Amino acid sequence: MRIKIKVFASIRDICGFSEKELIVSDFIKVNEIVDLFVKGNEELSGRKDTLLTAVNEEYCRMDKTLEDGDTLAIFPPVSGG
Amino acid sequence: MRIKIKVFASIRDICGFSEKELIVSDFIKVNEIVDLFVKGNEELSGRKDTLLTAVNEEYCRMDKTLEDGDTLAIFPPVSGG
Amino acid sequence: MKLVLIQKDAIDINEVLKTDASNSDGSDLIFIGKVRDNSRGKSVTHIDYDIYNEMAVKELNRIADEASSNHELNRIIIIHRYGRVTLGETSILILVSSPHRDSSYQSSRYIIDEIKKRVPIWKKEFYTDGSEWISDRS
Amino acid sequence: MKLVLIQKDAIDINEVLKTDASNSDGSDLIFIGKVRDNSRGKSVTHIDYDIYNEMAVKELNRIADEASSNHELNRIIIIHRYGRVTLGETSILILVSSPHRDSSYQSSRYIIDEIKKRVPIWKKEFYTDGSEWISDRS
Repeated sequence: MRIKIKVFASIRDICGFSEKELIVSDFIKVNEIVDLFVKGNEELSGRKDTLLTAVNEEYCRMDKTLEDGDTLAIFPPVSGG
Repeated sequence: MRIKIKVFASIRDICGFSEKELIVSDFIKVNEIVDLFVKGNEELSGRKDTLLTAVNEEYCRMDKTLEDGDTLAIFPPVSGG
Repeated sequence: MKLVLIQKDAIDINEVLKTDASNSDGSDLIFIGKVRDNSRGKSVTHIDYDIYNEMAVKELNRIADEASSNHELNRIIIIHRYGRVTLGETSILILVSSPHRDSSYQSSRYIIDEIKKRVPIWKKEFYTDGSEWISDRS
Repeated sequence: MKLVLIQKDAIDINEVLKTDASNSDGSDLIFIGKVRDNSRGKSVTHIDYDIYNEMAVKELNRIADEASSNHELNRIIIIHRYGRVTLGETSILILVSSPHRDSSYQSSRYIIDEIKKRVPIWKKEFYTDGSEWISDRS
């Protein structure tokens, strides 16, 4: 199935993109995608526990199962205001 | 001795003046002046316990002794803001 | 920086925000009290504020000093109107600037609460059918 | 009345105060967050705000609805800037109008606290010597 990934702030700087599409296997969970990114970027390895995730613009748990067409956002703790 | 009386808001409306000078005996207390006004104005009689007083722009107790040249203000509960 | 004003003219919030603003302020919290069109079931047309000016200025400064001594504040501006204030107009403005929003909220709340308790200002509400000194109500 | 805006342009407070103002408001409480010239010992020159726009709008509306359901509010206006915001400029403005000041203070505080916890916005501070994403600090 096909999902969209969005990353923000420092995570975007590290990943070098802000948005991309991925083809992934059915029933994949959020944490499996996060693991994929952490493995591919050494700079993320120490920060995995601080990362936040949202599916379709709603905060989600790491064990959430993704569906075809979902947008998964991965980002650091927020700092607005 | 000579003191100045100031009254505000509804008390001024009842008394019909906003400021006047009085010649009073030495060592007179605030409550004696207030009593004088309450006796002279029937409309004030039911409200004596709600009246506030200040001497020289500072809140004061009813048993405060006045001095020559003092300004005594008598007014209802405040309602600013 | 502390500024206490009692004024007849309307309050210009842009002027207030600029007054001694500093790049270290961090945040401003502005409380604006306005004349409301209804008060306990009556239709209000305007309010006349009576004020014991010299004493009100003293008390307002004292309240500002108390707020400053309990909170880290860069700016305190308190402006109260006197005379006639019409519907929707601002009767009181309280601005506090602080690097910490805790300080802003607590001190702003303290200032308005104390003003309503102790500053010698009285409002007379005018209705479509009459008028009333509000201080007599309680 | 609820208004949530995410905008690049500077915020005009007079415009905000006029937006759907009502004579039954009673009081406005306005929180203004500004870019401060120093942050943990460093000299700040400006801030760039990154924002997950669609999600931020959803979260801001949700926070406004939560505040409304717990407090009697006539107006809620929340405006957050994105992109570059320079020294002393307003990055966020929160206005609440209520007949009761208790409601104003509690709801304003709730809104800013929740925004800082959950709305997907990130600030990158620029200093005289470098820059830093603030979210990475904690």
